[in-house]
Amino acid sequence: MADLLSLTRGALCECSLLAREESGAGVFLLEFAVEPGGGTPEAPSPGQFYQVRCGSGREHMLRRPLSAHGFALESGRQKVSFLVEAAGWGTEKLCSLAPGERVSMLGPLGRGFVLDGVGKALLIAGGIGVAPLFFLAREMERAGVAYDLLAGFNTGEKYYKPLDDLAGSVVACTEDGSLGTRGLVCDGMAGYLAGGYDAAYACGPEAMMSEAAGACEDAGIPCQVSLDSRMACGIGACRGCVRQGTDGSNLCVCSQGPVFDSRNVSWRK
Amino acid sequence: MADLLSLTRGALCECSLLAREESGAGVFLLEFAVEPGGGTPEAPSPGQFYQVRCGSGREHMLRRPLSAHGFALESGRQKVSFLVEAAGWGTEKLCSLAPGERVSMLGPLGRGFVLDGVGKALLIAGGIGVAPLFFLAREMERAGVAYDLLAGFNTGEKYYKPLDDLAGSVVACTEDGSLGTRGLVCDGMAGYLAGGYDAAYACGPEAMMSEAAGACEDAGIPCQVSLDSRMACGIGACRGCVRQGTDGSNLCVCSQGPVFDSRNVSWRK
Amino acid sequence: MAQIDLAIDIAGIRLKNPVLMASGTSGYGRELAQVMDISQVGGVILKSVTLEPKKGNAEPRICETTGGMLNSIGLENIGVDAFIDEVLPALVDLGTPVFASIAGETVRAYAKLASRLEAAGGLAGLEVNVSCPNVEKGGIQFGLETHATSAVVMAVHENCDLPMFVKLSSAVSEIARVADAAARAGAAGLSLINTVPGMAIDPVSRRPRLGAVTGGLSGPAIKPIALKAVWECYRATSLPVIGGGGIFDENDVIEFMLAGATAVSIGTSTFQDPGRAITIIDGLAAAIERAGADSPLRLVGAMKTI
Amino acid sequence: MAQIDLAIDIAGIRLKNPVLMASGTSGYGRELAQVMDISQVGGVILKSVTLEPKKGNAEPRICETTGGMLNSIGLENIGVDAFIDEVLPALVDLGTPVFASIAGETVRAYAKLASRLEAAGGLAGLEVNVSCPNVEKGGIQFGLETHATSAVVMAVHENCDLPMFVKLSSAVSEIARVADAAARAGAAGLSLINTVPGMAIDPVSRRPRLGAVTGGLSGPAIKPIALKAVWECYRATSLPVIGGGGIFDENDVIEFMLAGATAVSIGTSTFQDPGRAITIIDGLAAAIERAGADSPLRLVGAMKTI
Ligand SMILES: Cc1cc2nc3c(=O)[nH]c(=O)nc-3n(C[C@H](O)[C@H](O)[C@H](O)COP(=O)(O)OP(=O)(O)OC[C@H]3O[C@@H](n4cnc5c(N)ncnc54)[C@H](O)[C@@H]3O)c2cc1C
Ligand SMILES: Cc1cc2nc3c(=O)[nH]c(=O)nc-3n(C[C@H](O)[C@H](O)[C@H](O)COP(=O)(O)OP(=O)(O)OC[C@H]3O[C@@H](n4cnc5c(N)ncnc54)[C@H](O)[C@@H]3O)c2cc1C
Ligand SMILES: Cc1cc2nc3c(=O)[nH]c(=O)nc-3n(C[C@H](O)[C@H](O)[C@H](O)COP(=O)(O)O)c2cc1C
Ligand SMILES: Cc1cc2nc3c(=O)[nH]c(=O)nc-3n(C[C@H](O)[C@H](O)[C@H](O)COP(=O)(O)O)c2cc1C
Ligand code: FES
Ligand code: FES
Repeated sequence: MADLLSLTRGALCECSLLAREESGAGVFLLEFAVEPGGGTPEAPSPGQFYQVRCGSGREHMLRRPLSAHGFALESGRQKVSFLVEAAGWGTEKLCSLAPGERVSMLGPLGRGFVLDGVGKALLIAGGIGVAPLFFLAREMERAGVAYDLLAGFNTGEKYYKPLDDLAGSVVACTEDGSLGTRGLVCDGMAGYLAGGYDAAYACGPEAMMSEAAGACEDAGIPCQVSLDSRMACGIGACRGCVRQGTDGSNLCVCSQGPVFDSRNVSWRK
Repeated sequence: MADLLSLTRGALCECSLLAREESGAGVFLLEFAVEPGGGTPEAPSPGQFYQVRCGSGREHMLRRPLSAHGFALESGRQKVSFLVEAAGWGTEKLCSLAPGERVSMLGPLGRGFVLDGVGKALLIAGGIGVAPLFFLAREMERAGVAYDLLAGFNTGEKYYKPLDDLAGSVVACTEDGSLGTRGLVCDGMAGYLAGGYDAAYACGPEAMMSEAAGACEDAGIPCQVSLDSRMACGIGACRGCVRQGTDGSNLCVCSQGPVFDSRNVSWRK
Repeated sequence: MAQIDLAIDIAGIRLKNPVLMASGTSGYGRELAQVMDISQVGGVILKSVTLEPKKGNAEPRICETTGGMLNSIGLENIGVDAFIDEVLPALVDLGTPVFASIAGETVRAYAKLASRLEAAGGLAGLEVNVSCPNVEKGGIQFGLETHATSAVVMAVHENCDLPMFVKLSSAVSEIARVADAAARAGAAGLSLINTVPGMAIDPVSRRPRLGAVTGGLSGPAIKPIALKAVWECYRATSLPVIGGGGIFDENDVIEFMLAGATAVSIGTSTFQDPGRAITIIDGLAAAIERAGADSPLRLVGAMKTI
Repeated sequence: MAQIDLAIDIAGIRLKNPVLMASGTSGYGRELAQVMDISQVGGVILKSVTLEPKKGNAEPRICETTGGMLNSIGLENIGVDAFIDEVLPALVDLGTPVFASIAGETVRAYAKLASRLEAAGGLAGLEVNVSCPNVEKGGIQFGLETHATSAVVMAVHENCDLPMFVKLSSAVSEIARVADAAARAGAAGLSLINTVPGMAIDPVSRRPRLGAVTGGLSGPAIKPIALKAVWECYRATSLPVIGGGGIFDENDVIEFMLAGATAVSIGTSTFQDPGRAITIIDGLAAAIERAGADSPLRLVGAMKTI
C-alpha cells in the first residue's frame, strides 16, 4: 500500500477562475490559477483529477471529481484547466462562475495514463471523455508519441473545436450525424485497431469504454481506461469510489485509478 | 377566526432589487420593485411584514420575516423597501444582493399598527426596530398625527440618518454615547410620557419593548408593540410563531400580530 | 408528450392527483387558500385535532436546521368540538378531498374522535397520528410499540368507517413490524413518516432552540430516512402508502412512488414556497414520463433492484 | 481573549483537544495525513476492522443527499491480521492518539478482536461499532437490542483493558436504554451517533442510488438527531460521550458539548474540506469563550433549560 500513497501528491489549494468559454453546447472550458498561500500542488499528469468544491454551505457535502484538461506554469503561477459538461448542481455551478471567483481544489489526485514505451497510440473519447484525452494527446506530442484520436459526440454542437489543432489525426463522429460520420465512436473500431497501435486509451460513458476495451482485447492491444465513480474523499480513505475488478478484487478509483488497465475492470451492465 | 383571515391579504410575488445602500454599520436599505406576472399584493401598512425567501436550494427551508419600511406606487409599479440588519445567513444574503437580482416575497402579512383616533403619539425604536416605526412616522405625517420619536442604537455608526428628515422631533441615544445621549432608549421614558401622548408604539429588542410597555402602562398610555418570533408559514397555518398572552392565550404573531396591545403580551425573561 | 392522467385511487378514495398537503403544515387549509389555489392539490390533510382544545408547547416552537427545521408545536388545536362547528362546514370550499388527522392520549380518545368525525361528515378519510404519548402507559408514544399501535387502530376501526391511514414515526427499531401491526388491526393505509425526533442548542446563550427542548425534524434532510421507511413498509404490508418527508420537487415524488408510495404529502417545502405543491403537480407528468411510465400507478413500488 | 486550554481527559485518556476524526471517514489516518497536518487533531478513530478481510458492498457505495450523504461501504477492510502487521506500526507517525474501531458478526468475534488489538499495542482506546448484523440471532443489529449490546460490551470488557467507547445507532426506539445497557456491561464511554439508515432512488433509471439499496445517512442533515441522542444518553448514564453527526464548524462542537459530549468526532465534513477538523480546532477557543466558558469541560452538559 505504500506505493499507492506515494502517488497521492495532491494538495489543498484555492484557485481563481481566469477564463471561461463555452466550447460546445453546455460544455465549458474553465481555466484556473492556483492562488498562493495554500498548498503548492505538483503538476498534474494526464488522467489525474482534482476534487473540486463547487459551492459553499452545507447543502452539498461532496466535492466533484474533474480530470485535468491542461496545465501550464507561467511566471511561477500554476494554471490548470478543465473541460466541464454541466450535468447537475456542481458542474452547473462551476460552469457559471465569473472570472475572479474562487473554488477550493484538492489535487492532482490518483494515477494518470502511463506512456512508458508506447510508440503509436489510439485515443478513444466519448463525449466529455475528451477532457483528459486531449490533455494526453498534448502530452504525447511533447513526448514524441504518435497517436490518432477517435472522438464521438451526441451531436455536432458538442464538438470540441480545439481538437482541430492537434498534431495527431482526429476522426470525429456524432450520433445524429450532424458532424463527421453518423454513429458511435466504437463503430468499426476493429478496423482502426489494425493501424499498428501498441496502446489504446479510452475515456467516456461506461458502455463505450467497455466496448472499446473489448475491441482492444480482441486485437491484442493493451487499453487504459479512465473510470467514473462517485467520490467522497478522493484520497483512498473512505472506500466510497470502489469498483469491481475482474479478479474479484476491489479497484479504488481515486487512489489506484482513475486509470486502469481495461482487463482489470469488471464492467457495469 | 374569520376576521383574522380577512387581514391576510398577502400575495406571493417576485421582487427585483432596485437599490441597496448601507445606511449604517451592517444595516442596509433595500428597495425592491414588485415584478408583474405573479400575484399583485396590496399596499402594506406600517407594522405589516413580508416573508422573504433569501436564497435558493434546500439548505434553508424557512423564509425570513421583514417589516415593510416604505412603500410607493410609481406608474403602476409597486416599490417596497426594507431596512435590514445583517444578522445571519438570510439577512446577510439579502444585504449582499446586487441590483436586478430577484427574491420571492409573500406579503404584506399580519396586522400593522392601528392609528384610529390618535392625536399625538410617542414612537420608541430600539436598533433595527426603527424599520417599521420610520414607516409609521411617515404614515402619521400623511395622516396628520403628531408624534415624537425616541431612537436608541448600540453606537452612532448604526444611526439611521433619514430620521433627521422626519417632521416629528427625534431624540436619539446610543449605548456607547457616541451619538446623542448615552444610555438606553427607555432611560427616562417616564419623563417623556408626561408629554401628552395618547398612544405609544414600540419596536426593538424584547427587553426594551417590555420596559417601554411597562412605562406606558404606568403612565396609562396604550402601547402597541411589534413582536419578534421565528416564523415558518407566516399566514397562521403552522402555529410556529406563537407567543404567550397575559391571559394565558396564545398570540399568533404572524396572523394576529406582529403588532399587539402591549398589555396582552407576556414578556420573555 | 402523451397525456398522462394523474388521478389515483388510494384505499378507495379517488384523488385528482397524488399530491396532498401534509398535516400541520397547511393548518385548516383556508389559510393557505389565501395565497395559492388549493383546489388544485390532490387533497389536504388537516392538522391533528384532539378531544379538548390544546395550547401546545412553550415558545420558541420552530428553528431552522440544515435542509429542514425542527418543530415542537405540541399539537396546538381548537379541539374537536370547535373543529366540527367552525372548520368542517367550510372545508367544502377548498374544492379538494380533505382528511382529518386525529391525535389522542388514550385509546378511548382516538375512538371518540373517530366516531365524532365520521358522524360530522364531510371528510374523505382519517389520518391517525400515533406519535403521541400514551398517558395510561407511562407516556411512551403509541407508535413506538406494536401493541399500543394495534389498540389505537382497532379502536378507530370499530368506531368509524372512514378509510384510515396510520401515520408512523421512523424512530423505532423496526418500522415494518409496527406497520404490520397497523395492517392487521384494520388500517386502510399508512402515512410515512412523521417528523424525526431531534434538538438544537444555541451555542452562545446555551439555551435549547425549542422551548420544549426536543422537537421533530422535517424537510429534505429526512428524505432518505422517509424513503427507507416507505420501502420497508410497502414490502412488509399490502397497504397503500402516503409517503412524505422532505419532498421538494417532482423528482422526489417519483422517488417516493418507486419506493412504494401511492400518494405523497408535502409539508416543510410549503414554507419555503406556499405554491410548491402546485409547481410539483405541474411538473409531475413530465417526471413520470422521464421515469418511463405512463401513469403514476405504474411507478408504485417499481424500483429496479440492481 | 484569555488563553483557553483545549486539552481534555476522557475515560482516562488525555487528548490535546476534543476534536477526533470519525471512524471510516479518514481511513487509516495516513491517507489524510498527505493533505493536512493530522497531528493537530485530538485523535483519530480508524475505520472499523473485522476478523477477516471484508470486500464490502456492491457499488455504487455513496451518494450525496441534502445536507449529507448516504454510504454503504459495508465495512470494507483488510482484516485484523493485516491491520496489526501493516497499519498499527505506522500509526505512531500520526503524532496523535489513535482509536481502533472493531466490528463483528458474533460476540466472539468482538472478543477476539479486542484481545488481539490490546496485545498488539499502540492504541489509545477502542470504539466498538455495534451497528452490525448479529448473524447468530437472525441478522438483527447488535445495537438495536439491549441484551445483544450488553453481550458484546461484556465480552470486549473481559478481553481487553483498553478504554472502550460503544458506538450506538440512533435508529432505536429508546437509545437511552441501550446506552444504559452498555454502561452496566462495562463501557468506558459512548460514541454517538452512527449513521442513520436511509436510501435514495434515481427517479429516471428507477435504480437505488446505492448498490446495497439502503445505507447510512451522515452529515449536517442528521445533526439534530445526533444532538438529541447525546443529550438523552448523557442524562441516562454517567459515561463520557464522544458526540458526532453533522459537525461542520466550531459552533456545532459547542452544541454537542452543551448536550453532554466531552469530545466530538468529525466525519462527512472532512470530505467537503479535508482540513475542516483543523479549522474547527483553530476556532474552538473563541467559540468556548462566546459560550461564556473558560474551558471545554465547563460546557459539557451545560445546556440551560429554559
Ligand atoms: C475521475 C473523474 C474525472 C472526471 N472528469 C470530468 C471532467 O473532466 N469533466 C466533466 O464534465 N466531468 C467529469 N467527471 C464527471 C463529474 O465528476 C460528474 O459529472 C459530476 O460529479 C456531477 O456532479 P453534479 O453536481 O454536476 O451533478 P449531480 O447533480 O451530482 O448529479 C447529476 C446526475 O449525475 C449522477 N452522477 C453524479 N456523479 C456521478 C458520477 N461520478 N458518476 C456517475 N453519475 C454521477 C447523479 O446521480 C445524477 O443523476 C469526472 C468523474 C470522475 C470520477
Ligand atoms: C415580524 C418581524 C419583522 C421583522 N422585521 C425586520 C426588519 O425590518 N429588519 C430586520 O433586519 N430584521 C427584522 N426582523 C428580524 C429578522 O426576521 C431576523 O433577523 C432574521 O429572520 C434572521 O435571519 P438570518 O437568516 O439572517 O439569521 P439566522 O442565521 O437564521 O439567525 C441568526 C441568529 O438569530 C436568531 N434568530 C433567527 N431568527 C430570529 C427571530 N425571528 N427572532 C429571534 N432570533 C432569531 C438565530 O437563532 C441565530 O442565533 C423581523 C422579525 C419579525 C418576526
Ligand atoms: C410545523 C409542523 C407541524 C406539524 N404538525 C403535525 C400534526 O399536527 N400532525 C401530524 O401528524 N404531523 C404533523 N407534522 C408532520 C408533517 O405532517 C410531516 O409528516 C413531516 O413534516 C414530514 O414531511 P415534510 O418533510 O414534507 O415536512 C408537522 C410538521 C411541521 C413542520
Ligand atoms: C463513508 C463513511 C464510512 C464510515 N465508516 C464507518 C465505520 O467503518 N465504522 C463506524 O463506526 N462508523 C463509520 N461511519 C460513520 C461515521 O464514523 C460517523 O459516525 C457518521 O458519519 C456521522 O458523523 P458525520 O455526520 O460527521 O459524518 C462512516 C461514515 C461514512 C460517511
Ligand atoms: S473516494 Fe474515498 S476512497 Fe476513493
Ligand atoms: S408562522 Fe405559521 S402560524 Fe405564524
